[in-house]
Amino acid sequence: MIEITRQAIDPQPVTASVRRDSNGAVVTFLGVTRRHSMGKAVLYLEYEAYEPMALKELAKIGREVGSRWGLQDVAIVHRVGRLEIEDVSLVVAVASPHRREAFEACQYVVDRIKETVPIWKKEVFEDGAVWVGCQSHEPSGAGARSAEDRPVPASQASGD
Amino acid sequence: MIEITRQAIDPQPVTASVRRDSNGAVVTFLGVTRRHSMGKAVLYLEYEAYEPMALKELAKIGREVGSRWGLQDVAIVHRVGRLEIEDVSLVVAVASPHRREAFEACQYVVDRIKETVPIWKKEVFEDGAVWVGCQSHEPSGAGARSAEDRPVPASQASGD
Amino acid sequence: MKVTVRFFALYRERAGTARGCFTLSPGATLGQLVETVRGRYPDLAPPHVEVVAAVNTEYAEAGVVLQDGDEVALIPPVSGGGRPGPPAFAGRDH
Amino acid sequence: MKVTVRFFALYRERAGTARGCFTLSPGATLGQLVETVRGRYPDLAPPHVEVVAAVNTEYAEAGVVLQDGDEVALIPPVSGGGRPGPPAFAGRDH
Repeated sequence: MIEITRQAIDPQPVTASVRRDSNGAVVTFLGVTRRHSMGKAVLYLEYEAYEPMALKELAKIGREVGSRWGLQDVAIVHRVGRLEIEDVSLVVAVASPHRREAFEACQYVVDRIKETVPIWKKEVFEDGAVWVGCQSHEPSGAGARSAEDRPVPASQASGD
Repeated sequence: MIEITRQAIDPQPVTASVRRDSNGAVVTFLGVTRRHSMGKAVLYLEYEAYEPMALKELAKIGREVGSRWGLQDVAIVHRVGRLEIEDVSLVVAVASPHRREAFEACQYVVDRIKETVPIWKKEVFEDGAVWVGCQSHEPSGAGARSAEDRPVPASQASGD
Repeated sequence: MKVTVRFFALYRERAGTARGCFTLSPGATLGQLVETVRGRYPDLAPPHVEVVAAVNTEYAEAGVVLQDGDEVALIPPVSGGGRPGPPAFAGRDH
Repeated sequence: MKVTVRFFALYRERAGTARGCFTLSPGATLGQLVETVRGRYPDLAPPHVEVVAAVNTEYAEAGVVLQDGDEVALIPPVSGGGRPGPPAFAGRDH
């Protein structure tokens, strides 16, 4: 199960989709919108995806798990659109015969999503909004190259 | 939420119990009864607990997570009694502001449960039954000391 | 003085009972009780295997002196080899 | 030949549009297109910032020669610094 949805995500069927009688361990990750980011109260978030490409990149990550751990039971559902505080933006479930691989692979998938998948997050505050990871308002100058427009995980405030 | 139960475990409220608006990451582990163990088909399992002590040991593990990661949001529910194939024996949920700590702490809790908590598992096969970890039917002799009665995780076939 | 001994899992099956009552001399230690129990149930565990025990739901060392009414549980292997160790890390102060 | 350029997130806001149509000479590369786009939308990214792009939903290098009808997406930072790398491990054979 690899999906991008505009609806609220119910984690239960995501987890259920990776269960098999040969899998003794199931690890499920929820990325959740936090109330505060950068010390400020978040009003809401907007997630935006380049959907056909994001689905392809998510499928690639699933295949990476297959080649690294030999695991096939990986499910990923990412929500886009407007999310309120405490909404679930991401569910990743990985099942395996033994627990160590399930933990490793689940963490790998979440890390990798934040590296390669074209999904972006905008945090909206009382006094403005910011695309997370794009410090475009920082001053230019010495050292600015590494900070300005420096990519940061799209879901930094939701489970980084 | 720290519980030992004879009923089927619904993971959803376990996960829900650790969610807070400051937690961006929730990691949930399910230990599930596998159909095969030691190459043989499992008919069913019996979990047995020294319940008051097991609850105390589970609470200690929760406190260990507090002292190591500063996290308070840990939930553990372990089922005992007779379990069928694909039944969930253990649910551990850990939430934290950022994902790395949630993964680390959840894995730590599961590992630690299998080290210290007095809960035992009997696997019942067509041709007999075995307390997992107690190879009491292995022959004595050279090298037997390390194998005989060697402790092994109680939930080896369910998510080791 | 009297103490209750509880047997679980493998030990329960080998002892053929879930609990027993043992009368001890004042000052008897957990180690002495365990030897007495093993004497009564010689099949409980092979001679070279240490039997881990808890007193009143806490893991305890052999040298602990028992009190009248104590509940001693014999803990078959849960994992990893013998008595459970301390947490595998040094606690922080926060 | 014509290609479609799609803008997302920060780039969409800076460009003031979600997509544009660009006419290129035959043989034009992705790198040449990106320079053309940056010329039309100078605020898209600071001069020293590399703009990552995908052609027909695959990350692509600047040297790739574009075809008529290609869809080029400009990908604002997702994470980690510039173009996404390969998997951080060597694949196994199983």
